[in-house]
Amino acid sequence: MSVDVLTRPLFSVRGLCLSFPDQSRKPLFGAAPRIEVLKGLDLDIPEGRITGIVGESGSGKSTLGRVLVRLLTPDAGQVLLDGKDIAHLDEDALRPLRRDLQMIFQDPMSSLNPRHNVARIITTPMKRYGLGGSHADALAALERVGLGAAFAERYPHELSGGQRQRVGIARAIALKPRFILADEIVSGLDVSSQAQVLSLLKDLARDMGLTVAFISHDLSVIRHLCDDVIVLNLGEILESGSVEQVFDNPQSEVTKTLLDAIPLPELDPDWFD
Amino acid sequence: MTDRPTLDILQLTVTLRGGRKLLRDVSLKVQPGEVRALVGESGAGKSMIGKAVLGILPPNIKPTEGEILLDTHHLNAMTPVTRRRTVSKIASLIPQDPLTALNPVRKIGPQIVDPLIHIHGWSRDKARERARELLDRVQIRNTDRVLQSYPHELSGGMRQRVLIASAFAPSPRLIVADEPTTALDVTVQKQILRLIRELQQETGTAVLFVTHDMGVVAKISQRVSVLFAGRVMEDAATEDVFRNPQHPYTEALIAATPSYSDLNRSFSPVPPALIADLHAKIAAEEAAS
Amino acid sequence: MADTTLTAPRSRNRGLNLRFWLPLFWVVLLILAAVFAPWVAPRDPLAQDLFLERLPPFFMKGTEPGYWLGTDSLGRDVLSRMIYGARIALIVSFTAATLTCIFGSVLGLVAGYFGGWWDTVISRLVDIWMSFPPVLFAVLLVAVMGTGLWSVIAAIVLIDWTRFARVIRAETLVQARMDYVDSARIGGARRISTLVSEILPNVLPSIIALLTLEMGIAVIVEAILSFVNLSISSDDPTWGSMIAEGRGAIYFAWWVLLFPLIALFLTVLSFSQLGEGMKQRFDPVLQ
Amino acid sequence: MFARTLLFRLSTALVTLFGVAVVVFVLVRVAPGNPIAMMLPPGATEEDIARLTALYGFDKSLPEQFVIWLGGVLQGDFGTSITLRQPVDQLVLSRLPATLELSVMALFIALALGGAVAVIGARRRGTGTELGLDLGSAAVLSIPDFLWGLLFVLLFGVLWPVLSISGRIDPRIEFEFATRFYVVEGILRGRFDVVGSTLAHMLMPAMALALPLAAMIAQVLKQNLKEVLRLDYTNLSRVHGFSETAVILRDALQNAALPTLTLVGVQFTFLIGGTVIVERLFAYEGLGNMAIDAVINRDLPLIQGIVLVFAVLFIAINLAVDLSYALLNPRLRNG
Repeated sequence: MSVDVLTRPLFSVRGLCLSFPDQSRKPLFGAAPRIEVLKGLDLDIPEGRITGIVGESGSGKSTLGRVLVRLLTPDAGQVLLDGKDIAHLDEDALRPLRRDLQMIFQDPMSSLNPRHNVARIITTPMKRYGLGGSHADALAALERVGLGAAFAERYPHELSGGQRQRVGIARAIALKPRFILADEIVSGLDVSSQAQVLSLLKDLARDMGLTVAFISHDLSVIRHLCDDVIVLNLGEILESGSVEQVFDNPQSEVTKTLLDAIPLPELDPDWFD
Repeated sequence: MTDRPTLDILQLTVTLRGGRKLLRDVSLKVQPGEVRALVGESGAGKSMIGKAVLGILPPNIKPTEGEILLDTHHLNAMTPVTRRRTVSKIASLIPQDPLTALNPVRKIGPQIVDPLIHIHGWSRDKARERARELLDRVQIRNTDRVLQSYPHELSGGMRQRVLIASAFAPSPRLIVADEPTTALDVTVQKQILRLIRELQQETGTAVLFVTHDMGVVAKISQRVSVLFAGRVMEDAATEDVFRNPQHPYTEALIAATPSYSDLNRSFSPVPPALIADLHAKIAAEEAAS
Repeated sequence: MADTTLTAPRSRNRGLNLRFWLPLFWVVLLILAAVFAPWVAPRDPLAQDLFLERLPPFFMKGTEPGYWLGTDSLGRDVLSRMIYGARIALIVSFTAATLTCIFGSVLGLVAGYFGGWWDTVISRLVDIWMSFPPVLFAVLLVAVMGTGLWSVIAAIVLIDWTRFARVIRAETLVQARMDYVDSARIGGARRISTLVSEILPNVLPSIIALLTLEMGIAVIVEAILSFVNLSISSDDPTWGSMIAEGRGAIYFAWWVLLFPLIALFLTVLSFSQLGEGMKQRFDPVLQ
Repeated sequence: MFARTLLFRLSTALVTLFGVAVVVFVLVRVAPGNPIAMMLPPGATEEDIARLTALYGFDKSLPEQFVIWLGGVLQGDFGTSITLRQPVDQLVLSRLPATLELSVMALFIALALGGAVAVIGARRRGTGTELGLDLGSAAVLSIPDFLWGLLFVLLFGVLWPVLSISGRIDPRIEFEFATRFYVVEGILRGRFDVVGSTLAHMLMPAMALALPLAAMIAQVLKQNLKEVLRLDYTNLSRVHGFSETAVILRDALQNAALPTLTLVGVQFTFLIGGTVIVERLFAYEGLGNMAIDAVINRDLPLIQGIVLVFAVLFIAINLAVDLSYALLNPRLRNG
């Protein structure tokens, strides 16, 4: 494959705006005032690479992610997938596309149906898209995320946090998608399982040629996992580029402050100064 | 510094109803003016230690063996009432989640001032004066307005500042900080850590700092206890732990903490074989005893 | 690879679950009594015998053999009337509760999941319905429709659907906000199939608990209607009509009130506990 | 924000009330049987019936009747009772105080009993005491007021006759009431024999009504208390040296009571609904007892009036609960 093919954008986002109504300031009659969450974003998600989207709480990073997989509809702007605008497609038109745009959620307990067992969680979407969905398919998907056959009959509450997140990954990759959105997928995990889940995701992305958007508040994790990074702050893009560029030579003050604020696991008597 | 530690925990065992031991033979000291970090993953029992000291364990968890010496007081030998009074005069708490650590239906002012009046016997004026002074010290502008506010009117970072001010207000000898920055953004976390360190250094208060983050341990503490499954794996000066960790689990924990500055070393999971070994060793010990 | 061991062992609750078995025992006993009433009942429940009126139950003096629980003011056998009364009680309770459950749960699911106008209309209807005192509403409905078994059942359905609609709507709202619903959307599910195959299994435990609760309530409503003489008909032996009669003759024959009252207590208590017990026994999440 | 909530609630309350009026109006009109024919002696002629039908306005079309009735209601005219031949509003007002006094007494009993059990359960959480209280309240909760009433009639009226099982006051007491609020008036005028007799008559029906609500309050409030008692602000109070009981009463109770309040509002309307049958059971001269007579006698104007009064009462209670929730919760109070 040539370099051109590799860096072709899967997503091109242009002028993306999104706001939510502020119910706490709604007048008696008429519409509530709106809070702008995304303020006219332009960005590309290159195909076959892992793009980190980073920012503090309130930066709009999760909202942006949910627009990409069209769980949310933007107020204005374009979301071009392979050059086709999907920003305002309705649910019926989106359904065939959804197979390619999968998502792994932050809270694996809430994102796995507590009353379905693991096999059913994995195979239900497969059957919907005619990609098999037999018990053997479930076992194969589990195998890919390093879980044994015994897990197929388990219910989510019988698993540990890291195992639940693996099931979430298995469900997503079972559809052989082109794109996976990973929304803060390790923020609820201990460091030991965090490293495992991240390296699993990295391996799968490489083996399957996936495009990944990895949303996180943790710059250290981004640095290790991602090829490119987009730094968001208050609904605007501060900077973007390859991780080397952004980490070694940050352009914006906010990025520098963010980097400085991370307590690294090393001795540094001057850190507070 | 004197030789007598502010807090001296000896062979503490804490048991869940039904007999499961959540802490086993935990010993550690916190010297005056020292920050002692307690680090471990979820389920390691790190929060239990602080709760056992302060006497706020859930009703189904009880300290069953060992001693807790707070200053000169043998806490486990006291009646609940004297224990409560003793602890409240010497120690205070900076809790984890600023969103649930302030009573939502009461104003900030009384929440800082009431304990000073009721427990420490201060006059209302003196208590108010102290509250203002401390809020000022934690860089809250508009002190009077904040004292008149309800918790929901403040941001998470502001609430954590209020809680720090409240913890330091009665000039305690020991502060238990229970993951005080886990719920905060990194930039706010740094400000809060800085405040705790500054106030601690100014007042010479001993701090028991509970955290899961080796990065935070490196920045804030002088000594550290590494916990695994309710046991102390390593107890050493923070400097030594990061230069030359003695226990393989400590080493693995440091290695598992992502660090953007050192791409070669970090991002390696705690080896499963190590965890299995540790569990096997613990099980063997249990069987032997 | 680590973290692939089965951490939580599958521990099924093997202990004897009294909250499940005791109520089940009573309900099965009732069903057997109702089905085999003609063979089990010692007397004809309608046979009057003025020479044997107000006989006390077996443990007192002055009883007549064979009339275990005594007789009422018309000399009818209390035990036989109770056994036949179980028939009507159970028919009303199963039919009315099932219909109420289906009707109310569907409305609750639709209001909670689809929201919008569906929710506005259904919630407003619930508000209006709940502004009526339920007993008065029931009495009024039966008065309008005329007495009889189907009127009683219809009255119960028309009144108590709000209980299901209200609770299931609230539960559905909670479930609809969970990530697994978004996850189903990501997996290409249609809205209706998300509702049926993702949300419904999570609301089902509440529906079942409400259903068994409603069975108990239906028995009570029937008894209340009998008590004000507006139920099936005054001749048929029902627990409610026995209670009404017992209340009237309370100073002369208190047992006519006591025994059906005990039956009602046990039945209502059993049905309400059965739901909880079933939840603990069959819900995968609680095992 | 507060004014906005108030206005919004008021407007929905009016819509609900209108809905109730429509439903009850339609319901009583489709009832079979001619109420006019029922009230006349058997020998009445067709002409007599027609005359009386016109007098009560039953000869007009349904929408016309509805408009006339609603117009009257808005001016305070609820029509005339067919069986009792008195204005409906007077009849309703003469019975309402009895029902209100009974309901409020039951509410107080439920709050006191349920609150005490909840606090004790929370204080002794994790012990056998809590388990016992849980099982007890689950059992009490599942038994409805009707059965409690019957049980009390049997126990304290017959087998151990310590309380009167019918009426509102001992008929031998001589006292000219200015209002129908016997308890309130008795207290105000210092006639404690009146108060005592009325309360003694109210005790059993009130207990029957109160027990299920008390059990529900005990369960829900205890659950809320336990959740609050896990939060860090109660831990802070403990570290500050307050005793567990002080923490419950000082910190936890108000926060736990807020979510309980909404439930108590809805349940209180159920309790008032329960007075209909419980009053019947104890031959207590309240609104509900009259309502059942009205239905049995097909007294359409009276039924309509009573149902409407109950609806207004229920809606007002829900409104009051919503507003006091907003007042007690600092998040909703300002603005």
